[in-house]
Amino acid sequence: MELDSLYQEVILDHYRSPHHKGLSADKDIQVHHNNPSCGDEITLNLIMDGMLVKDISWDGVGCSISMASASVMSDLLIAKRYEEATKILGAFIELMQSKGQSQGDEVMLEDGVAFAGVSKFPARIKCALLGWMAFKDAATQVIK
Amino acid sequence: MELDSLYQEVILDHYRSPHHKGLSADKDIQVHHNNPSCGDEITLNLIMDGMLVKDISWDGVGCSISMASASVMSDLLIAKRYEEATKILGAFIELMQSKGQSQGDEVMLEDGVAFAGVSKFPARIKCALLGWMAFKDAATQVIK
Amino acid sequence: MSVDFSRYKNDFPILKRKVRGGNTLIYLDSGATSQKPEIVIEAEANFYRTKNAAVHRGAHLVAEEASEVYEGARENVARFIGAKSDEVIFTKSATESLNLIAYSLGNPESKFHLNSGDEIVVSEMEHHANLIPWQQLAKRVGAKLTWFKITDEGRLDLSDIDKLINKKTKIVAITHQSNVLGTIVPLAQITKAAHAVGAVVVLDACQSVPHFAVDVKKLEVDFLAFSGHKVLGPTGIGVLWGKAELLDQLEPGLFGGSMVDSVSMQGATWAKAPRKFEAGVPNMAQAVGLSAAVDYISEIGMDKVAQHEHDLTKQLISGLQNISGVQVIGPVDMKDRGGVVSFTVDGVHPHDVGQYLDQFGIAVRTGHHCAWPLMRRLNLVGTTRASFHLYNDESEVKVLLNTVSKIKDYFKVSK
Amino acid sequence: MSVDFSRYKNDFPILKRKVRGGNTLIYLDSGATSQKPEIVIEAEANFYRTKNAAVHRGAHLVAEEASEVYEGARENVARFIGAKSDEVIFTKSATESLNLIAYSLGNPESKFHLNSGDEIVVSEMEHHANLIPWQQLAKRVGAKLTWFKITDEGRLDLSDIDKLINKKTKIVAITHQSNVLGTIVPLAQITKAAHAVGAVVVLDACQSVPHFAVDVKKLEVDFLAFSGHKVLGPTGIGVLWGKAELLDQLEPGLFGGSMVDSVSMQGATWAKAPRKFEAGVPNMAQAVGLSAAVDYISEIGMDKVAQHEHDLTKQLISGLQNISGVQVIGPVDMKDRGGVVSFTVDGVHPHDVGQYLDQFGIAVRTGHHCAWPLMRRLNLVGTTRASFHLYNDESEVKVLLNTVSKIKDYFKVSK
Ligand SMILES: Cc1ncc(COP(=O)(O)O)c(C=O)c1O
Ligand SMILES: Cc1ncc(COP(=O)(O)O)c(C=O)c1O
Repeated sequence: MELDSLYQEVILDHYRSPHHKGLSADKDIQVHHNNPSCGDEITLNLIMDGMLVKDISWDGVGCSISMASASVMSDLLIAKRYEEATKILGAFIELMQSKGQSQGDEVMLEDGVAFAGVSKFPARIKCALLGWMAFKDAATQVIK
Repeated sequence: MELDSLYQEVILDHYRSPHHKGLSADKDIQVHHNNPSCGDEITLNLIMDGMLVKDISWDGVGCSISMASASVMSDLLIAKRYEEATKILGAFIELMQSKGQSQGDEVMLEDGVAFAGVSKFPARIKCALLGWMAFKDAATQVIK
Repeated sequence: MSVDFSRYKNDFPILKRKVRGGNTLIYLDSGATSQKPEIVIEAEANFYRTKNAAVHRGAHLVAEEASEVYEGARENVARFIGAKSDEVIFTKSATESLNLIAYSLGNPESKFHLNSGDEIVVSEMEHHANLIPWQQLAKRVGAKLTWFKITDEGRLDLSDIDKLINKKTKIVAITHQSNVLGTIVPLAQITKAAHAVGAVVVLDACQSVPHFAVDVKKLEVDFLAFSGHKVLGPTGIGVLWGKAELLDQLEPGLFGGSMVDSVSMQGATWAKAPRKFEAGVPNMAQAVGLSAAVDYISEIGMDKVAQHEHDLTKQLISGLQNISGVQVIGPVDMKDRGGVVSFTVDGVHPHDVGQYLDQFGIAVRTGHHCAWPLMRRLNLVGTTRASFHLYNDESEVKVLLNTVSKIKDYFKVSK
Repeated sequence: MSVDFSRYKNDFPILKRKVRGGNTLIYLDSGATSQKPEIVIEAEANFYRTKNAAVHRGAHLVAEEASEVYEGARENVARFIGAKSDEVIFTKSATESLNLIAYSLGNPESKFHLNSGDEIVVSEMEHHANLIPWQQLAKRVGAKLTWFKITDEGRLDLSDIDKLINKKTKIVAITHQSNVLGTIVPLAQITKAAHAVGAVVVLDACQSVPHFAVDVKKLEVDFLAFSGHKVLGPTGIGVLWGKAELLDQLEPGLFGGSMVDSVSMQGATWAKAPRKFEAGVPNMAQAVGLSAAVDYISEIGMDKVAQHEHDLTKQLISGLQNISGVQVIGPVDMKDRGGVVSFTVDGVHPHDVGQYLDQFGIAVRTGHHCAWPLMRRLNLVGTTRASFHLYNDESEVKVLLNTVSKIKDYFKVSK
């Protein structure tokens, strides 16, 4: 059924056992983002080493999509150069806006392609983007 | 045409040559009433002699209906006892609310029956009542 | 026995539509907004087709007719809540109604108004619309906001009412029925305490007026607000009702045309209520639509509507209690309880619960329901909420229960 | 030559109806409210029939679709006035728009706000909706209200602009086109002077947006307000547009659900604009109706609408000038002048003029047109006003002129 395209096995796995959840003791910056219409919240710690994303850790409450997406985001962006991370972020946003027309670039997005189905559920796109936007906000603040 | 039932000859006569228009020097009370939706205004001086309506004079700006009605009202109520004036007022209000179903009591209302047609034009009823309501307000204040 | 409600469903065009998965819509989100019968839709449309003109202003026939139906709508809505016509003010929504009254009560030119040091009492289960305007008013005038707590079963905790409502209290603003828990508040005790100290009671009747008979004379509140869109009426229309003596003492909160007695460049004076509170060309078509809605529901009978929703609520609550891992949030006994049922599913976020139900055509609401402080109090991130109106039926409740029972399996959450 | 407008008339169901004396309605009161094409009526009705649900809140398909069409309406209306989507706030009316912005600018928590001693500039020809909110704001914060005078021809008198708009000026609130005189104001001079002293310009565009192309980027104003019901749209919907940078700095004026970032019992923080300014379940069906109206009129083309109304106005003014005892109130040359024509008939009160016209099916407005200070300035008790929209035509103007020419005879007023 249609719903299975939203709740891919990969997503539910990340939801039940999220990666990089639990805030690190050290951090360059901490940001807090939320989604007032559904109450989802995320706190994200970022450590940069120059232009290298050294560590991301996060904590939060939210639906499976938002939590799994934060988990996948951390996996993908840790140890990437800022420029590369930005590219991946861009690709993920593009996937979200594809209205079900894109499969996503598996080489670049890895587990992230599991979120392709979200793009057919407009109300869930902001869930999938919550963690990513927190990262973007944090990184921009550290870099500038 | 329908309009002729509103603009009776009697009304237009009173409009062109209003009676008791021009404020008296003496007064027991002066009231000012207006009709904010169309801007009509009336100022009315009342002199009572005990329970006798001794004099009414007024000034104002407004449409033919409101001015003619104030003129007829003064004619009718001056020299009446308060109780009688109240009865006439009641009869006039009843005529206004009759939705074209009443001719009015010519013995009691005299020229006032010319306003019978107003009751078919809901937006004009408040015009016809402006002077009468000013009298009612003034008299109530003097009496109590 | 109660009336057969099945025939009413046909009156609501949207309930025939197909949604996700090819399913026919099962609309269980009337707490957010109700659906509209065709007769209401047509009343609004026909106003535009035959009587549209600016009310209270024109010198022409159509304007007269527009004024007649607009004022007729006011009389009709007044009758519906047991009020006098001049006490009914049309706004755009309950939210606007509550904000307007807060502005009026905060205006130092109002004969009855708040001063620094005065207190405003609300409750922990208020909708944001009956909380934030009072927070803001308190801030503006330097008043203090205090609140009733709630018990663990989701009832209003009246144990400290004597402390809460005291000589400093000027306003008690309270919901008639919680939009999350379904709790109906014990109003008589509150109005008695409030009036004993000279405070006014503002009732948020958003979740009561659409679902059971409300008579403002019997309630002994001073102001009451509700939205048209939840009572089978159009969007863009709300009601603020207030006691005539009080409306008389208040400055308006919205300023413009048609609400004045006279105007100069230096200042203005006001017309009498309700005109004083209705600045501008009003939402005429929506008032006419609301009037048709009130006719429609009155024809059926509010008591029957209440009974019908009561039966469905009972069926839903007892069904949910039989599903393992499902918690009903709010009172489970049916006394003083309306047709709004919140629940959680262990291990599955409400948003995911709602999404799952949606796949089967079931429309519910999830999240904090604009009652964030209540969620914090209950230690919840949100709930899934099913809420009824007269067009719902037993079979829909059965489909809901059956679908809820499969959620944990779908999300592979251990029992 | 210009387009043939006759075919549009058919789109407006009300224009087929018969009124007093068995006459077909000649609707010349669009300055008060415009009529609505069937396509707008149906857009609103079909929203209820197929997509009605609370926007931004539901976890279900219908709520998603409702959000989509509501936000689509915002984009569409934004495009219509050359604005960014996030700068368009839906209100219930221009009156609400103007009051809201006055509340926001008066809130000491707004980064840009009025202080005691600041000045607000309006004009003598403002509609009450763009006058009283500023009087009230001035009173609340202890600011001073000053105003542009008007010339005897009914133009804005800019001779003292340098004194009026000075370093203390924080707000200049002005009408784009007078709803009584038809005068279009020289905006560029005003915005230049206002911005030079750091003041914001609030434009009352009620009589401009419905009648000629308005592009907020070109106007260089900071806020703009208009009503849906005058631009062929539904009642119960208005627009407040504001520059993003400014909206960002302002506190909202209406508080409740869907406009928050987070809420506790103690206080709340706000979402971003436009959400911040739209508390509560919005007037969704009306936004959708307005969007349809904007599509309808854009399809015809605002420039063509303006040209059509210009032609009718010219015909009417020169016709009135040829009737003895009839005075046109307002500019008689067509430069910077819109399709609103006020006039008086010697010896006949405007109310009686309007009543006479009504007998022949002609709907006009009479009285002070919610611009009482302007009437005082002009030494008039009121005027009779004919105002156009795209559905009017030459033959209607002829009937009006012919009927006006007989009024003095009917009321037996000497020449
Ligand atoms: C110039 C002007 N400003 C403001 C308004 C107020 O608009 P509304 O009554 O739709 O709020 C009007 C119309 O009545 C108007 O013509
Ligand atoms: C209890 C309660 N109060 C207030 C509101 C606000 O109503 P509206 O959004 O229609 O203004 C609602 C509904 O959203 C509600 O359920």
